Amino acid sequence: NCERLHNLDPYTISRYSRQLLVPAFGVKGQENLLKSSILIIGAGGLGSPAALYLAAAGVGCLGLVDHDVVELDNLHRQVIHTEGAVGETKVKSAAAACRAINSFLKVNEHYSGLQASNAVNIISKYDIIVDATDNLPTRYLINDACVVMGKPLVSGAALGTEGQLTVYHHDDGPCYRCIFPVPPPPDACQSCSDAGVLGVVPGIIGCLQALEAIKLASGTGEPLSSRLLILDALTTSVQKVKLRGRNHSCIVCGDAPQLSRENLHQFDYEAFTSSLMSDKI
Amino acid sequence: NCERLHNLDPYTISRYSRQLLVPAFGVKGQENLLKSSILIIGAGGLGSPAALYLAAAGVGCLGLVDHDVVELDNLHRQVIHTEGAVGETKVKSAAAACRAINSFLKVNEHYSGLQASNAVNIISKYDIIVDATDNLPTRYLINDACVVMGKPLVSGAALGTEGQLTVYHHDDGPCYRCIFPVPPPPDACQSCSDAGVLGVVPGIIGCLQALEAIKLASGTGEPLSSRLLILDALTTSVQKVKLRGRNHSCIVCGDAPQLSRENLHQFDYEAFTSSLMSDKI
Amino acid sequence: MQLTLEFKGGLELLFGSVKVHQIEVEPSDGKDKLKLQELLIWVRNHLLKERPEMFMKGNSVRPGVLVLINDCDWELLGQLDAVVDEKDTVVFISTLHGG
Amino acid sequence: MQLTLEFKGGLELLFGSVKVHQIEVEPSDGKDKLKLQELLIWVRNHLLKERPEMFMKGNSVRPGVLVLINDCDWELLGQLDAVVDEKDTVVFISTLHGG
Ligand SMILES: [Zn+2]
Ligand SMILES: [Zn+2]
Repeated sequence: NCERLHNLDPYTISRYSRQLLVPAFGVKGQENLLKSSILIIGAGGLGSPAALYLAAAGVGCLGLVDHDVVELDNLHRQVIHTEGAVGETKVKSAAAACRAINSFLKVNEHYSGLQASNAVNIISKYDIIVDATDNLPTRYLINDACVVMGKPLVSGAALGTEGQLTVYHHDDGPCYRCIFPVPPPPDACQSCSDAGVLGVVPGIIGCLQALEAIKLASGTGEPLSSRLLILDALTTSVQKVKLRGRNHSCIVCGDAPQLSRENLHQFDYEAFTSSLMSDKI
Repeated sequence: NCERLHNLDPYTISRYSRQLLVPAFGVKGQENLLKSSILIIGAGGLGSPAALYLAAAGVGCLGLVDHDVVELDNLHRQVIHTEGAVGETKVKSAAAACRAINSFLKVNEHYSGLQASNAVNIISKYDIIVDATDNLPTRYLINDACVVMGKPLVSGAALGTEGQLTVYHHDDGPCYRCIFPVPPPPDACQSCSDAGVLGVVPGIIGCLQALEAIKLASGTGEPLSSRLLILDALTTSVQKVKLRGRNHSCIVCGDAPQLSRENLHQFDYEAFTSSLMSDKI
Repeated sequence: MQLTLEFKGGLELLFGSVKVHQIEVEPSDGKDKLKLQELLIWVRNHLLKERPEMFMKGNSVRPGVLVLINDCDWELLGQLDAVVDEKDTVVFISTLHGG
Repeated sequence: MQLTLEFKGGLELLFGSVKVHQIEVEPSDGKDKLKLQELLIWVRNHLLKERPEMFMKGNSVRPGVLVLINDCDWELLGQLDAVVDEKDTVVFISTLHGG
């Protein structure tokens, strides 16, 4: 009689066979991934490829957060949504696409969007958080909620022909506030709605976010902690730079933090950044 | 009365407004893209994201070539196909997904796959060719057909946790044969079927192929000619290296070429590479 | 001293939409190295085309701008006291938050 | 002479699955530069663990392997006659064709 060397049934082995063959990933990586839960905040330009690739790779549970509906001018970059989904909520449209790719996946649909009042509660339910949002106050909120709940944060951003990627609050690396303790002036903040974005740029960054989340969830490779990846699509140049470490006087991840899971809901993120939690004007 | 400054109707302007706003792309870039025709050879790991992003971005005509059917072990990386498409041809499944994203797109379905006998004819119909295949003889065939027909070739590859990207035969840059005049020994050729691939790696490379094709088609930025991009997903490192120029004694793009559109169909690509035009064994 | 300066993440709009600038700058006191403090003033006086408040605040860069010297965060190198040398590359990049 | 050698695209399997090697090698004739010809022999004798025919053919690399010296194709630098210097990086990478 054969010893049972792993917990994968024959269907699962067959389905994921091509990545089980990758030595650095293997059976252990797939087992870890199947047990993991990942939250994607934002089902737009970054969230579309992130959700598709995480669903396909075989994560156990995928959470999707967004409060918007699909609009025609999203379709040039938000490839998880079809023309037929225009007018539908992004979460419903994206969840259906993920289930069509992988019926074994558990998908949680969070229609309310993320606010200071619900962030800690939603984020507490997942192992890894993917920031695929489009505005500054939500980025600070997600960062703070991840820090107070002890979750690694895969952060991606795209605008015009440029993209950025890093992993915050992992392995004693910095959080978003360590790097940007003071928000930029609101005039300096361009969103995709007012400055535009070449659709495939969030495609590349969203795929890279899925990669970082898969590495974190499966225990494979080196996540991009304390490093920032910078993409210039016009020249197809990718620069990886070394970031500062954790700031011991950071108000959220420092040694004497002012923000906690108890008081985070009282922080006024829109006032702090002088901008709204939506890129709609 | 208003002067007509461009040929985009209000629906098109609205649909692509977010990328019309990108200064380096703009109305001219979108107009060029809408007039362009792009052929994707291979509707698998690389072809899935390439097709989704090219369809969404608004190319005029997309050709899809593949002779395989969707299988369960494709789904971890070939995110254009759903569980319901298992058993269907990849071309039909991918074409349906592209049309659902963009009903204005013309999609040509080439079910026969690419062989020496039909390559010149198929490739002649498109402006830009994307090599998203999985085997060595087809890569030489695509290269040769692109050179004899004067088409730029966006070449991507992925295996294990690594990926590679370049643009061949563009702007006096090298072709595939300039770099690799002699094929590797067949034992050195690992395919995704026998060596495996982390699903999101072809996702990243396929998106980058869509980016290069969009840049070529729209006249935006600098295509990756005479440069090779190398991705190491385990460390999220991307290296861009300078390649040699066109080899004047290359048998296909050199000054006295031996291969031409007339005799290419006689070249035995499987014998030349000692491997088959399919990664199935 | 020859330096390469790059402006990214939208900052290039303040510099005539040019992302990469090859510059020649001499340290004022005849030394062979240049402090970032001094480089910032040189950039403001010689390269910056518009809206200086979108690039600088006080004697440093505005919040939301990262400064990278040879692929390394300037915080690790002394910030305004960090020094650059012949052929170094300094990148000024604004954080993005679009998606 | 200190060099960084990297093996990619599957070639690392011939080198104990280690991708990055920091090596110390002295040019045989006491010069301060090393020809790639000499480096290849050193690699074969000191680092290569198995199947030498998957790495070399004759006195060069096998077909399908690119050699990159400081991010540049060795064809542009003289191929076997290209020279490396202190702290240079040489990458050996096999072309991939999976998708
Ligand atoms: Zn912090
Ligand atoms: Zn050639």
